Amino acid sequence: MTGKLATSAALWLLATITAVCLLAPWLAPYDPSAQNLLLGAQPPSLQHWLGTDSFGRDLLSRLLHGGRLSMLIGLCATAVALLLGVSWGATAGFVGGRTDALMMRVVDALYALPFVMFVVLLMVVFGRSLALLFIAIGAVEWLTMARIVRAQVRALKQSEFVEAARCIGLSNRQILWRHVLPNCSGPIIVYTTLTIPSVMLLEAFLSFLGLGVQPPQSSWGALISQGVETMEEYPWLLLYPAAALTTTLLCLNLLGDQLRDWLENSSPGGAA
Amino acid sequence: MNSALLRMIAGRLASAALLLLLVAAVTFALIHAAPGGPFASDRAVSAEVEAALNAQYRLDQPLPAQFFAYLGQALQGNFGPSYRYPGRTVSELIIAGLPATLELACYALLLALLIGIVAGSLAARRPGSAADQLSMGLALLGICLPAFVLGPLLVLVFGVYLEWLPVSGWGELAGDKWLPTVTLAAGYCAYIARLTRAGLCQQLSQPYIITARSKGLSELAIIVHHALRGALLPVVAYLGPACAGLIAGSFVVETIFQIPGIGRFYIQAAFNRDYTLIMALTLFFAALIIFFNLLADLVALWLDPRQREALS
Amino acid sequence: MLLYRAQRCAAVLAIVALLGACSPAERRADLGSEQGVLHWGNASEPQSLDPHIANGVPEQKILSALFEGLVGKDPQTLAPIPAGASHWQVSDDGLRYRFFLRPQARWSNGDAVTAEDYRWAWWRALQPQLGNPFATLLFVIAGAQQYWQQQHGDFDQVGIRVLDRLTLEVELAHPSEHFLQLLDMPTLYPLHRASIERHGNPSARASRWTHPGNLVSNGPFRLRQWQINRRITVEKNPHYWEAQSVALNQIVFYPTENITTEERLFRAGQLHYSYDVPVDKLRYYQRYHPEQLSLAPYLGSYFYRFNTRRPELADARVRRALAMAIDRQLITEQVLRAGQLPAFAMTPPNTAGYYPPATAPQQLRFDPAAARALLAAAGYPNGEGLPSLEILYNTQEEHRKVAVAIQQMWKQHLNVDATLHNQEWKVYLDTERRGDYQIARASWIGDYVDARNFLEIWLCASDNNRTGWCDPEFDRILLEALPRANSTAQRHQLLQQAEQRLLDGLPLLPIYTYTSKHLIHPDLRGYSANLLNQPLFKRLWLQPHNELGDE
Amino acid sequence: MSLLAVEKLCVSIAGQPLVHGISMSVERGRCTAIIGESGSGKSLSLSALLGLAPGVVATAQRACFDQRVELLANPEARRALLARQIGWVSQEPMSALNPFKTVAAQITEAYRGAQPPRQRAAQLLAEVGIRDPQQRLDDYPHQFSGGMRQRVAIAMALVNDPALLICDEPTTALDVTVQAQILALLRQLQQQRGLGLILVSHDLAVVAAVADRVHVMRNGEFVDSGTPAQLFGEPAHPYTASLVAALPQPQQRRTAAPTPLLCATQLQVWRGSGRRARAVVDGVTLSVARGEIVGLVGESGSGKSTLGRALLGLLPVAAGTIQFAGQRLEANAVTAAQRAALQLVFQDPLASLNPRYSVYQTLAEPLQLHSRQPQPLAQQVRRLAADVELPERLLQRRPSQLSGGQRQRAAIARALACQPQLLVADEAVSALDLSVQADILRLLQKLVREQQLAVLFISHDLAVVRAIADRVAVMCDGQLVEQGDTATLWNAPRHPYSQKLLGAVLSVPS
Repeated sequence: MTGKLATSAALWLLATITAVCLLAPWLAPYDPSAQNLLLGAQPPSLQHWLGTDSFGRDLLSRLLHGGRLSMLIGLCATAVALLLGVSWGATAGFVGGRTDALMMRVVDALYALPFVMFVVLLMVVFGRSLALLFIAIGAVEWLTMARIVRAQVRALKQSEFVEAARCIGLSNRQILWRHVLPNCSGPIIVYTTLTIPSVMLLEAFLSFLGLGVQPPQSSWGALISQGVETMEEYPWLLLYPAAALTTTLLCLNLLGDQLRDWLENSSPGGAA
Repeated sequence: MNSALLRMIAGRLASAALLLLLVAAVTFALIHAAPGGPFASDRAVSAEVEAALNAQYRLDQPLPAQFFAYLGQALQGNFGPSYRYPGRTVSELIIAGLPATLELACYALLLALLIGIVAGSLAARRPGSAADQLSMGLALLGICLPAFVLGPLLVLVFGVYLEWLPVSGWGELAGDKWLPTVTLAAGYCAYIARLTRAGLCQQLSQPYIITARSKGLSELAIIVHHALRGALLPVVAYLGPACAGLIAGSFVVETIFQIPGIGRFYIQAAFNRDYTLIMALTLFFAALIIFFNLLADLVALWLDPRQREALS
Repeated sequence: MLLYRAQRCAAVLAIVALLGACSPAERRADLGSEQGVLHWGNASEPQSLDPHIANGVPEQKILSALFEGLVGKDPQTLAPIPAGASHWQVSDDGLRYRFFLRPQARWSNGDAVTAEDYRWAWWRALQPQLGNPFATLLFVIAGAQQYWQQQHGDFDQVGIRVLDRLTLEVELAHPSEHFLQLLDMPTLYPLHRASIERHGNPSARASRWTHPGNLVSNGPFRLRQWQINRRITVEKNPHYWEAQSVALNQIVFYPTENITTEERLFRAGQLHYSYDVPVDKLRYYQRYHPEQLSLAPYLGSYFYRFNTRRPELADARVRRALAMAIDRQLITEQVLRAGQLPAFAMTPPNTAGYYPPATAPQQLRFDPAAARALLAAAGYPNGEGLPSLEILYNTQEEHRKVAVAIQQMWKQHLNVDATLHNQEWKVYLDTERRGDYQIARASWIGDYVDARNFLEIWLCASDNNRTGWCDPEFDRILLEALPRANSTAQRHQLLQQAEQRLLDGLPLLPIYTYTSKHLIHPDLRGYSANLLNQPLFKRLWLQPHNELGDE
Repeated sequence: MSLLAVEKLCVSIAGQPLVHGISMSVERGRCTAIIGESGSGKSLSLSALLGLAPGVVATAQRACFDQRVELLANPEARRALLARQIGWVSQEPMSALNPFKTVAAQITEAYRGAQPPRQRAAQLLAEVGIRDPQQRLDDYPHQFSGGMRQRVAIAMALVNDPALLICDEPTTALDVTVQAQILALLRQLQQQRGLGLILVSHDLAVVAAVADRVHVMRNGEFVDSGTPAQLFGEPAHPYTASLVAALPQPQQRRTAAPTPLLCATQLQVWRGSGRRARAVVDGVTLSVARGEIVGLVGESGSGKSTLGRALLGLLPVAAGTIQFAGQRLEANAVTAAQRAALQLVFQDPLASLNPRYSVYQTLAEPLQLHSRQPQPLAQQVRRLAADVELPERLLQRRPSQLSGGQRQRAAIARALACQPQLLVADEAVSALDLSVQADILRLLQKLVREQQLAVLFISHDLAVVRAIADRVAVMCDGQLVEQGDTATLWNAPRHPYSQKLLGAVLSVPS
């Protein structure tokens, strides 16, 4: 009962956050980079609902614009991970045999690479480029996706309905597209839902280290990192971005979990 | 059985060597592609000085020659002098930073395991109960509250407002290990709690639990003696890769709390273009990840007799 | 079962370990005050304690505690005071200096400090393999530059002569008022030859002679402990000639990189002195603890470089328009807030008595209307047609703040769009050096108190110029006229002429003059702020405040 | 004096009543059995009585053990009883043992006696018929075969010399020969120790072989009770009668076409790779003709399924040849016509249907691929459904919304859509309840008759094979040890393995 309530609350909250962030250019009450040096940092008030930073910029506007970027990065990097992971995993799992062994060896090997360090290095060295950020993050996240898809595909490949499909004479490609991949969609969707928050987290992590998005652009990670600097004097500059990030991650994770439970319980092969 | 185990370990070590070579090559390429050298500074360095320095550190040789020379030295355990800190070898710097990082990681891991397993078990005992919902809610929050948010918040509350604990350092002031440990542990604790709960729920639905119940064992005994072992397998599998995360996490935590560990070194080294230090640290972390993955697999083997069977 | 037990054991161990570390909070600074241990915030881990390699301010602080040059500086006035040399003579032409060393001066291992130690150290300073960034400071000495550039390999041709064990004579290339100031800089400190040669080639960078136990120094303190990234401890040197008047028993230097953390440490009573103060904390200290806050002018200029090779910035009117469209007052008062002075010229005012041209503030005044007119005259009425400008700065909060403010002012007053581009330090240096920028943030901190130090970077051939601006007349004044000046007044006049030419050409956008900001514990006595932000550790002492006074 | 007396036991889960007031009793040295189809509540009532299933609420007027202990009123006392007085053997030997602990540790975990635990464990293992018990004490469950595991589970239940042993489908997952051994063991224990035994099963033959008293359960109620002879000999209740009637009965023989449709000679199939590779099918020669059902029997692991798939060209053959309709069949070069003509029906109908496809989509897919008929697709699908007696209203449903029998009909219809000539039915009725099983068998026979199909019927259930097959082949360790006419083979098996196999078959006295 409470689970259902929490899920629908999460769904609504997430939809709201996403909507207001995406509509930031129209909804934001102020220009996010318009300063008012004389005003300086002000606690939340009627004019500035979430207060202002030390340049007198409206935090709410910055939060909305920052969220837009955070979500954009989350979605794009997840798309990269999804594309790479699904095609790699499906190929390995479906072809099987030596190809599979080789492809999964590669994944295992990449798993053991200190990717976060590479990303840090990459960001230090080549900085600034948003596209690079997507690729770097996507490259880290696709491995798990590939493993999950491959395991699913392998299991499904052994399943009797795939054997039946082979038996009625479908080609491999038809089997893959009609019977195997659609039945992997559950785990893929679930994992995608769970990848978005972890990607956003990674972006925020990089921005926190000063390696993510660059000013005047701003993401939630960057806002948090700036908020940390002055958290004693202007706690709202830390608390609101932190709350925004955490709430969004919470909603996404909650939805992912719920989706997974739901799929597991309704999947025919599951515990009946 | 033993020979199979040895074979497996040997195979893993062989692929580890290959992997480390790859890591070395990629890192080397990356850092040398980076603009700005180790000796660049705000005040222009005269051409004579730069040439002299480059000659001293063999930076005037072609890159492949540098790479192989480095590999040759590294194989003999010599990771070279630090460019940034002349008079220090890279090994010296790593050894200086290692205790703090390892200590932090160990404490965080222990704390995470302790709280995670207990909370997960409590939650799994009665799925859907208030205890379950509370601990799983907290776990979810823990996952969503990254270290760089949690850390400053803890500092704000316990260090600044309440003044209970020191806000930075490691082993400098009484109690300064608490906040970094908790900050680093929180996320892992949350994951472990969830994995333990899921694993336990899955194990508790197995028929052998009914068998155990039919022996008249108490529920606690069933969880501890029967279900937990199987339930911990996913946790162990998680811990291998988690160590990689622990290292990444230590970057942030060491930065927030000004801990003199190697995570902080790494970022400084990248900024300073301390080539040798970056190389050594990357290789070191890669080796650490490989080692922990192997360790996790060995622990899983120890826990699960079926896997042992499959191995031989 | 076994597993379960192991878990329990681990759990108990973990808790014991963590709890064991927990006892009532202590205030390190108070304890230090009683024991004469100074806890000093020192920004970052020193690269090295080799005076010929270290080039940062934090290193300089530690070295000034460990070593002593021939001549020191008064901590308040920066006037030369006797140090390694008890007295000295200057020839009438100002070219020959004769230094008389203190007979009682000793190295920390008890050896006597001799004139040869200075000569050998300066020889070492001129070895290119060391990569000494400050070797150029020695070029005032006759023949040093030629030796450095390897025009001759004979060090005897350099104007440094040991007359006897305790007498050193130095011959300068041309008269230099600031020569005595240089003697207090690490590059000119004496070195203990035997202990350095014991650790290998004296001109190798990777020598271990600076490690604790190896380092032999002649200053009021000696190195006791060096924990990487944690602390460096120096203790009173019993062999120091003035040891009885050194009050501090120890100084502990902390490489606390994050200034927010440093401020918290200070507030928690862990430090006597902070390297810096976060801007957002200034108001708090000004209001509640003004006695702990030290704000003082600092010999440094903060400015932007214009890349004059770029067509859109080649026109001096555009540069001037940009310079007149920023409200420096607003930046210093609202963004920086630490008493920085708006700057209208390159050289900070009152640099050893020198003031920039008096017309400068008027020339570069904040005047949006005039700025717009200049821009229109250059062919960009209302900013139209001017390509978007990019401000390059190295990734740091304070630079970002200033850049953001300036970006906004240009937009508002000139309708000029500017974007911000931050790069990590080394990348930024590389970009700037290659001239691959339009406008770049820059600063110059004086090595010694002399205006020439600020102006010479704008010479055509200077590696530090980087703007493509080149004025032969400016070069002529600095290189030819200035060395021939025979009075301070004449010298200042020439410098003003040069600076005026610089301001006419305007390859730079002066923004403000630095202040040094520190938090100072009430127990720390004998400290006085100065232009070079250089403490004299042997004159500091700690006086535990009254037990009742504690809050 | 009854060891366990239960009166009006009601069980509900989440407020939904599932068992409605059943009463039973068991005496020392006697066996009471509960029989019923899946979902009738037979296992549930016992596990609820013993408190083994969490979340289940059980109430009873009386549930008294040994005249003293009220089981439901006092959970603590019940737990103490479980340790000492009541032994319990579960349905699934594969998963009823903890895979992470040695068998000795599991057996003696709840041991309260005075002997050294390892000695006790060895003694029990010997008693349940495990050879070299001393050596096997430290083995893990996965190192035992299914039957051996069930013996270990029984040993575990016996550790404290209980007075009552409750067995929930103890032989369902086992091969017939093993089943016979386990049942013999149970009978022997019951007699030697004077155990009270409660047996839950769906298998009439098993119950008939062991029980002294039988309760027939349906929808949470006992509908009929009596001795096995009474119940199965002259069933009074219509439900009991229908159960008995659904038992597979030998059918009259069909006449097969003279020339075989499919003919395999000296077939060899390898499974696994590298060092683990082994011949799963080794030198099999077999033929099937149109209009004929050939039964293939053997115990699990004997290679039946592999042979079936190899015959369909789904697995590569290492040696030997397959001739289908006069043409050579090669696994890596199966023509479209051959592919359509060779079809497979699986054991688990749920797993063999794509969970995302409706019945209509499942049937339409092969039709689109193979059908050359002019009628619209929908019409063809409807006719196919009619052929397998699947109501048209079910066409839009997904597999999860169908019953087991309906799913199997859909699966057969899919195979028929290709208009096959040979159908391999791999344990096609093994997962179905008795009544449904009878229906599907009838359907298969009808199809063979009407469409002149050739069917290879693979099963471990000898009674079913006997009922449906015209000829039977017996498979053991990858080889066909004997084949021949069903009746002949049944009456006079020649090979020792066939004799052993057929000797282990239980039958219901009629």
